[in-house]
Amino acid sequence: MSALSEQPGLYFVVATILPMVSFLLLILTAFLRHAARACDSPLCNTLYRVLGGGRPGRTAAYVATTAIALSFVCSLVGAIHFASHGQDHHRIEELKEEAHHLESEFAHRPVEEHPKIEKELQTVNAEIHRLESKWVGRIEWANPAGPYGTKKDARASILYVGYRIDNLTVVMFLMVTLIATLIHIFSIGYMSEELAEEVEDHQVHTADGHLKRRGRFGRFFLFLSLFCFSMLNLVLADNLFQVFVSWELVGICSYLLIGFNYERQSASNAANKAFITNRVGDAGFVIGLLIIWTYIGTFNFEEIFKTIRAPLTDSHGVRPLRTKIDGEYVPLGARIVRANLVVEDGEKKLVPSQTGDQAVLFSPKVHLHVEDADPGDETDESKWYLKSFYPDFDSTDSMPYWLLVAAGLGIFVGCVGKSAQFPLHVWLPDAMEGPTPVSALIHAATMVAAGVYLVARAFPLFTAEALIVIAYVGGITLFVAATIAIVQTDIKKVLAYSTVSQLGYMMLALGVGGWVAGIFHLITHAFFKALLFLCSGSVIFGCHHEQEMTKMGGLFPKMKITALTMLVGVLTIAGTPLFSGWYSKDMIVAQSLGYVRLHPEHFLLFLLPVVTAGITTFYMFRMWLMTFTGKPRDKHVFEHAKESPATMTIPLIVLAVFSICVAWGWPLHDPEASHLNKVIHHGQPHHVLADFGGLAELGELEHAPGLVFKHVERSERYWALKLHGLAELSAFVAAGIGVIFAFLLYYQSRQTGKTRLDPEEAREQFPGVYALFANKWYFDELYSALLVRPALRVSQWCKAFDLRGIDGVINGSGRCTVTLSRWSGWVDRYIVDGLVNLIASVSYGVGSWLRRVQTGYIRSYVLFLVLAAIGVFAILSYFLAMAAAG
Amino acid sequence: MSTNELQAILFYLVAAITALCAIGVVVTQHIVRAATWLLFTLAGTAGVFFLLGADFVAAIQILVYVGGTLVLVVFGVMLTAQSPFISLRASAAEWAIGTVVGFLLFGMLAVSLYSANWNFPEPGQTASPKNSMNSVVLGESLLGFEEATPAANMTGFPPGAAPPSRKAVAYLLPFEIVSVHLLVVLIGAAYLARARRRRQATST
Amino acid sequence: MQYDLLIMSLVIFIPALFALVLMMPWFFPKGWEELMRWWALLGTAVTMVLSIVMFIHYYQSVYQIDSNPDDKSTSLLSKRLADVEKRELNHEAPLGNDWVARIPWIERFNIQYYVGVDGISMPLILLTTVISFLAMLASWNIENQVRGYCILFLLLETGMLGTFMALDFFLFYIFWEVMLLPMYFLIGIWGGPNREYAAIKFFLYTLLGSVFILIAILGFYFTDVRDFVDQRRVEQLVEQIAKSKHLTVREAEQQATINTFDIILLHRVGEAASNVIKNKSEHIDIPGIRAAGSDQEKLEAVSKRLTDQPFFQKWFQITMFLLLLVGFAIKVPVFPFHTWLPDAHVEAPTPISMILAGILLKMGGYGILRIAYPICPWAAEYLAGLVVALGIISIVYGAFAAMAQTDFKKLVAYSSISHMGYVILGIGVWQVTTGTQYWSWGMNGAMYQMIAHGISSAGMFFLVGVIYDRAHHRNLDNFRGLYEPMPLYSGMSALIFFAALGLPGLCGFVGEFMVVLAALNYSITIAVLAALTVVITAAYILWTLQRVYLGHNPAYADYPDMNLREILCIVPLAVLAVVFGVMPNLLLSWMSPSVTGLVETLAQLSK
Amino acid sequence: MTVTLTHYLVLGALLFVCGALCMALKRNGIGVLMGVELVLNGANVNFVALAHFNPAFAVEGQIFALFVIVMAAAEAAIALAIVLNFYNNHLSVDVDTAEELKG
Repeated sequence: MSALSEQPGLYFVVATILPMVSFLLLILTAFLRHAARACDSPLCNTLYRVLGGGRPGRTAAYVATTAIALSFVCSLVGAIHFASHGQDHHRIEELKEEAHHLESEFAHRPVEEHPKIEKELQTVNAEIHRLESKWVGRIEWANPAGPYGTKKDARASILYVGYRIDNLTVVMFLMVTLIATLIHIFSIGYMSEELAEEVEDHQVHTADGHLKRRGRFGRFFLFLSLFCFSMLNLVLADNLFQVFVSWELVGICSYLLIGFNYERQSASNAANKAFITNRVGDAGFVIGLLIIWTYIGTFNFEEIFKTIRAPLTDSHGVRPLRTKIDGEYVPLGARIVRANLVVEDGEKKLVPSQTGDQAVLFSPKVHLHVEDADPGDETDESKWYLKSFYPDFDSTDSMPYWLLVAAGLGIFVGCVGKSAQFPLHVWLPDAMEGPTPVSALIHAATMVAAGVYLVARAFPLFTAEALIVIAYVGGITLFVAATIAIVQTDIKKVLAYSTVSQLGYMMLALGVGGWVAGIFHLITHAFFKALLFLCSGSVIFGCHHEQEMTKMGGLFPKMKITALTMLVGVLTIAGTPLFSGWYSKDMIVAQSLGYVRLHPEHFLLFLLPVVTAGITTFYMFRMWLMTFTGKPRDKHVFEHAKESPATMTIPLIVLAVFSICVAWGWPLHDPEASHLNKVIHHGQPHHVLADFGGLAELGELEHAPGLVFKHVERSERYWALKLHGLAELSAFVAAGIGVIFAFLLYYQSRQTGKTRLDPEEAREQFPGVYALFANKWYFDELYSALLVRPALRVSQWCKAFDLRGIDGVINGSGRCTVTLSRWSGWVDRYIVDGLVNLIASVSYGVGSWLRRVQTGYIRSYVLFLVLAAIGVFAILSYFLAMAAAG
Repeated sequence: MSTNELQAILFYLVAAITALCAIGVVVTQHIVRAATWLLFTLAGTAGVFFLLGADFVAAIQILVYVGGTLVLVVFGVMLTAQSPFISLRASAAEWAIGTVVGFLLFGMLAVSLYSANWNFPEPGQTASPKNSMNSVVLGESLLGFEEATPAANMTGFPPGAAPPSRKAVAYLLPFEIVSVHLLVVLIGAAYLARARRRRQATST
Repeated sequence: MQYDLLIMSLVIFIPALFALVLMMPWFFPKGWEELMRWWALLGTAVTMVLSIVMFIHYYQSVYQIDSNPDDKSTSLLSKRLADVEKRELNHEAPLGNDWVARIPWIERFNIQYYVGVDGISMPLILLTTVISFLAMLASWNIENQVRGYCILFLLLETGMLGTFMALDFFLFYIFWEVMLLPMYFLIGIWGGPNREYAAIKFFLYTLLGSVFILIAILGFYFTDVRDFVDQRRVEQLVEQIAKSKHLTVREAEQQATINTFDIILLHRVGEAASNVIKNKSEHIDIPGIRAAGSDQEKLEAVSKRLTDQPFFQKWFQITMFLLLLVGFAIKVPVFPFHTWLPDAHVEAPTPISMILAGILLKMGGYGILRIAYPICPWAAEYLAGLVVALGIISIVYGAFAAMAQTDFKKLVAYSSISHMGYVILGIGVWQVTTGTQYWSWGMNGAMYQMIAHGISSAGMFFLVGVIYDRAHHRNLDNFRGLYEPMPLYSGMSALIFFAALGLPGLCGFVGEFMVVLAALNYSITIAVLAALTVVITAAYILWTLQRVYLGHNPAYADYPDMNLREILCIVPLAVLAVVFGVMPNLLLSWMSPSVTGLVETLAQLSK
Repeated sequence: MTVTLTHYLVLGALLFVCGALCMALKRNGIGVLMGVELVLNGANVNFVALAHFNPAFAVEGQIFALFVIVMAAAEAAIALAIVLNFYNNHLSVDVDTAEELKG
C-alpha cells in the first residue's frame, strides 16, 4: 500500500495484472480439469467433479468479471491520484532550476564549500528523481550484454519492460476497463447458452442434423481475460517493444475469439485471415522497430523522441527556444532536424538544410547555449537554430532521413493492420464470426483502436511524409468502408464497416495534426460503437442468432430498450448535436478543413470526411430502420423475438448514457469546454504543436510551461473557432442529406410496408457501383490473386525443388554411384577377377599336370629325391664356379 | 711287401667284395638272395672298418648288423615270403632310369669327392695297431678322459681364424640314451608287429 | 580427485554405464521389457539430476561476475584454461571448481581427455539431459527390441553430452561419431516404412559432414603451435629432444614442434592468424614472442613460423572455415544441405524425432559458435556474407517449403529448417563498426533460439507422435476437428505451435526477435526479409492448426485425450516454453557473459 | 699306392648309390629296407674313414658310426614292424600297392 502511495503509477500496473491473474487462475483450473478428465482414477475423477465436471459453470465468468471490475476500480483510483498530482510538473521545474543554480554555485564559491553544495545538489536530484519516478518505472527484460556492455545505458544494449502514466494512458485505461467490465457483464447473459452441457450449433451441419458440442462458457472468459491483460499492457507500455509484444498478444486473443465456434469453416477461416493479415502489419511494425533499434538504439518512447527531435528547452529544461518565422515567434524545439552529411578534409560534418538526406539525432543530454546566438544576425535560420543550443552540432549523430520516414511508415503499417485500415481492412468484417461481445470489445472498442492509439503515442516519430500517408490512408479507408457498409445486409457487418470507417476518421485526424481530435474520437467512438454492437448482440440474441436484416423489421415493440439505446448509438455516430459523437467528429472535420486551408492541394482530405459523414448517417439509419421499423419481413423471426434479460440491457443503458454525455462540458455547446477534451489536450505531445503549430488549438498551455506564446495561441484559437463553425455546418448538411435518404428509402409505413423510394430500383439504376460495393471493392479477390496464390505457388515450387532439385541431385549422385559401382563391379569381375582367375587356372593346370608326378609310389619319390639332389648340386656347383671365376 | 702295400691290397679286396655284393643286392630279383648279398656287404663293411683301425665299430657292425639286423630282415622275409612276393620285378624302363640315375649320382659324388680339398691338419696315417683306436681308447673317450682325446685342433674353421683347441667330451650319456632308445624301439616294434586276428573288428 | 572432472565425466558416462548394465542379459532377462524401460528412464533421470547439480555448482563457482564486476573473464573458457595450464606447469593440484579439467590420454599425439563447460555449452547440456529424459518418457510405445533401443538411446545421450563438453578435437570427433551411429540404427530399425532410405541418407549426409570436419581437424593438427603454449613447456620439450637425440639446445630448438588437438589453444592460434593475415603485428601478443624478447634470431624464427605455416595463410583459413561450416551446416541443417532432415524425421520414431530436432540440430550451431568462428575468425569475417545468406535462405525457403507439406512431420521438419536459419543468421551478422552490441544480440539470440527451438520442436514432434498413435497417419488433409475430443492435447499443441510461431510470451519469440534486432545493423534487405518471413510462418502454422484441430470430424470424435504419461511428457516443455518466453534473463544472465565474451574477443579482430 | 681317404669315400659313395637304387628299384618292402641299410652303411664307411684320416674327428667319427648302427637297428625293427603291418593290411609287401598318397 505504501508502495502504491509512493508510486501511484503502480495502480495501473495492478490493474493490468489483475486480468492476467484471472487468466492464470482459469487456465490452471481448465488444465487440471482436462488432465483429470484424461486419466482415469478415483482421485482424478473426484478432482474432475470438484473442478466443475462436464457441465460448464458460471464461476469463470464471475472470476473474470470481478478481475476486470477491480481493474476498473484500480484505474479509477490511479486516475484520481494522477489528477491530484498535476502540480508535480511545476515542482519538478522548480527543482530543476534550483539544481541549475546550485551547479553554477560551484564556480563562485570557495572550494571548501563544495561538499556542502554537492550534498544539497544530491538532495535536490533525489527529489527530482522521486517525483519523476512516481509515474514511471521499468525492469530489465533481456540483457545480453552482461558484464561486457560498455555502459548500462549504452544504446541498443538492453530491452526493458516498463510503464509510463500520462493523460493518454489514464484515459485509455478508464475507457478500456469500463467498457470491458460492461461487456463482461453483458456476456454473462449473451453467452448463457454455452452453459448447457450440450450446445447445438445451427450453422454446422453433420450427417445427423446440426452439430452438438460441449458448452464453452469458461473458455470465452478465459480468452477475454487474456485479451484484457494484453490490451491494458499495450496501453501501459513505455516502450515500443512492449507495445509490440502486447500487439501480438491481442492479435492472438482476437484469433482465438474469432475462432470461438471453430467447427464453422467460416470462423476458422476468418480467424486465420485476421491473424495473418495482422501479421502482415506486424512485419511492417518489426521493420520499423528494427530501424529504430539500429539507428536510435532504444525503444523507450521518451528517449526516441528526445533523440530524433530537437530539444524543446535549453540544457536546464527551463528556457524555451524560439525563432522568428514570417515575423512571428514560433517554438523551434521538438522538431525533426534535417541536414546533409558532408565530408570536409576527411572530417564528417552535418550541414543543416530543409531537404537534407540525414536526420539529426540528439543525445538525451544536450547542452544549450542560447546566449551565444543572436537570432537577428543569421540568415540561415536553421543553422543558427542548431548552433544556438548545440555547438558540437557538426560531430553529432545522424541517420538517413528516408530511414526515419520508413521507420514511421513501418510502425504505421502495424497500425494499419491492427486498425483495419486500407489496404489491410479486409479481416475486420470477417472477424464478425466471433461472438458479438467479442466484436464489441475487441473489434470495435479497444483492440482496433490500438492502432490509432499507437499512431498517437508514437506521433513524434512520424515525419511530415509519413503523416500525409497516414492522412490519406485514413481518408481512403473511411470512404471505402462507408460505401461498402451501404449495401451490407448482415447487421454486424454494417457495424464492422462502420467501425473501419470511423477508424479511418481517427487516422485522418492524426495525419492532419488533429492529435486531440483523433484521440477524442477514439474515446467517444469506443463508447457508442460498443453500445451499437451490444445492441446488435441483443437483437441477435433476441432473434435466436439471426443476423440478416432482411429477416428482421418491426422489432421496436418487441424490444424497446434495445431499440432506444441503439437509436442513441445511431444518433451519436450520426453526429447529432450534443451527443458525444458530434463533438469529436466535428473536431476532426474542422481539423481537416484547417489543414486543407493551408494545403489546398490536399482538398480530398476535407471532402472525403464530409461526404462520408453523410454516407455514415445514411447507412446507420438504414440499419436501424430496417431492424426496428416497418413490417416484419420474416414472421418466424418476429414471433420468437423477445427483449433480452437485465444482465444485457443494463450495460446497454449505461453505455447509452456514456455515449451521450462522455464528452460534455460547460457550456454544453462548446466542444472546447468538454472535460474529456481538456484531459486529452493535456496529454498532447509538444511535437504536435511543433509540427502543426499553425493549426493546433493551443488551449491549455499553462500545463506545458513556457512552451508557446500567447499571441500565437490567440490567433490559432480564432482560426479554430472560425473554421469549426464552417466544418460543423458542412458536416451537418451532409448528415442531414443522409438521414433524408435513409428515411426515403428504408422507412416503411407499418400499414403498407412500402417505402417512399424503392431500394431495389436504386440498386438497378447503378448496377456497376452496387456490384463494386457488394463485392467490397474486390479486395479479397485481389489479394487472393496477388498474394495468397503466388505464395502457395512459391511454396509448391520450394517443395518441388527439394524433391526434384536437391534430392534429385542427391539421389542422382546416389544412382551415379550405383552405376559406377556396377561398372567397377564389371571391371572387378571380368578384368581384375579375370586376371586372378587366369593365374589360378594356369597354376591349377600346371598343378594337375604336376600331380602326375605324385605317383604315390615310394620308389619314384626316392628317384625324384636323388634327381633333385643332383640338380641342386649341379646348379650350386655352376654358381660356385661362376663365383670362383669372379 | 710293405704294410702300406698289404693294406692297399687288403683294401681293394675288401672294397671290391663289398661293392660287388652291394651291387648284387640291387641287381638280384629274389629277395632271399638279396638278403644274402646284403649279409656279405655288411660283413665287407666291417672289414673296411678293421682296415681303418676301428676295431670296436667293426665288431659292433658284425654283432648288431650281421647278427641282429640282418636276422631281423631275414625273419621279415620269411614272414612275408609267399611266392608272389619273393621276386617282385621292376620294369625294364625302371631299370633303365635307375641305372642312369645311379650313375649320375655316383658321378656327382665322385666328382665332388675328388674336387674337394680335404684340408686336414695332419696327412692321413696308415692304420697300425699302434695308432688304432681300439675299444679301450674308445671306451675312455666315451667316458671323456682327457688323455684319450687326440691332441688336434678342431677342423672346419675359416682360414685365418684360430681354431679353438678341443676339449674332451663324454659321449657315454648319449650312448646310453641311444641304447635305451633301441630297447624301447624294439619293444615297440614287437608290439606293432603282433598279429591282429580280427582286422575288421578293430577298423570299425 | 577433481570435483568438476568427476561430475562432468559422470554426466557424460552415466548413460553409457546404464547402457552397459542393460547389455548384460542376467540383469535384464528377456521378457522384462518394462523393467528395461524403467532402467533407461532412471539413467536419463540420474543424468538430468546430475547435470542440474553441475549447473548449480557451475553457476556458484564460476559465475561470480555480479560480485566482481571488473573481472569480465571468469565466464570465458580460455581464461580459465590459461589458469589450468599455469597450475599444471607449476605442478600445483588442479582446482576442483573451475569447470575445466584435463588428463593426458594418448600422449604420443598430444591427445587429452579434456572437458569443460561454460555459458555456451551449459544450456545445451541441460537441454540435452531434459529432452533426453522426456524423449525416454515418450519411448514407452516402442515395442520391439526394447533392450537394443534403450542401449542405443543411452549411448546416443553419452555421445551428445560428450560433444557438448569435449574441448579436445579428437575427443570431440569421437563423441561426434558416437552420436552418429546409434542414430543411424535408431532410425533404421525402429523407423517408419521407408526407414532404410532415410537412415542411409541421414548417415551419409552427416558422415560427409564429419569427414569435412575431420579434414579440418587434421589440418589444424599439423600446425606447429609451440609459440602459443606456455614457453616453459617448450623449454621442457627442447631439453627432452636434446637429451634423447644428442643434440645441442639450438639444434633441438629447431626440431621442437608442438601439435595439438586443443580447441581452446587453437582459438588463440586463430586469433593470431587473423592478426597476421591483417598485418597487425602490434596486436599479436603470444608467449613465443614474449619469451623471445629482444633475441633477434628467435624473433625471426617465431615470425617465420607465423608467416610460413599454412594456418596463417588466407587460403588455408578460408578452406578450413568452409570445411567446418559445411560440416556443421549439414547438421544444422542449412539450405541446401537440409534434405536429410525431413526424411529422417518422417521415418524416425517419435522420441528420436524429439532428440533429432531438439538436440542434434543444435550441434551444428554449437560447432560453428565454438569451433568454426573462433579458430578461423578471419575467414569467418571474410565470409560473413555467405553465412548470413545461408541463414536467410534457410529461413525463407524453410518457411515456404513447410507451407506446401501435407505430411505433419515433414511440415514440422521444414519449420525446423526455417527456425534454425535464425541461428545461422544470428551468428553470421558480424558487423561491429557501430559497436558490438548488435552482434552480441545476434549471437545471444542464436543461442537462445537454439534452446527455444529445442523446446518447441521437441514438443511439436511429440505432439505429432501422440496423434499418430491414435490416427495412424500423418496426412494433414485427413485430420480436422481434434479440438473437441482432445481439448487438453489441442490446447498444448496450440501453445507449442504458437511458441514455434514466435508469439511473444513464448520462447520462440525471444530468440527470433533478438536475431532480427541484430540483422538490420548488418543489412537492411536481410532484416526486411527476416521480418517478412513471420507472415509466412504464421500462415503455415495457423493453416496447420486449422487443418488439424479446428473444424469438425465425426471420425475422431471418440479419441481419448492424452494419458498421464503423455501429459507428464509435454507439460515440462510447455512450462519451459512459457518461462523462457516471459523471463529471458533467467537464461541470458548466465549464458550471455560467455557468448558476449566470445563476441568481444572476435570483434577485437575486426577493428 | 697308398690308400687315401678318397678311396674309402668312393666306396662309401658306391654303397650309398647302391642303397639309393635299391630303394628306388625294389618293389618288395623289405628290399627297400635293405636299401636303407646300404645307405646307412655307406655313411658309416665315410664316418669311420674320416675318423681315421682326421685326428680331430677320431673319436666322434667312430662314435657317430656306433650311433648310426644302433639307430639302423632300431629303424630296421620299426620298419619291419611297419612292413608286417602293411602286409596285414594289404596282404602284400609290394610297396606299389601303397599309393594312397597319389596326387
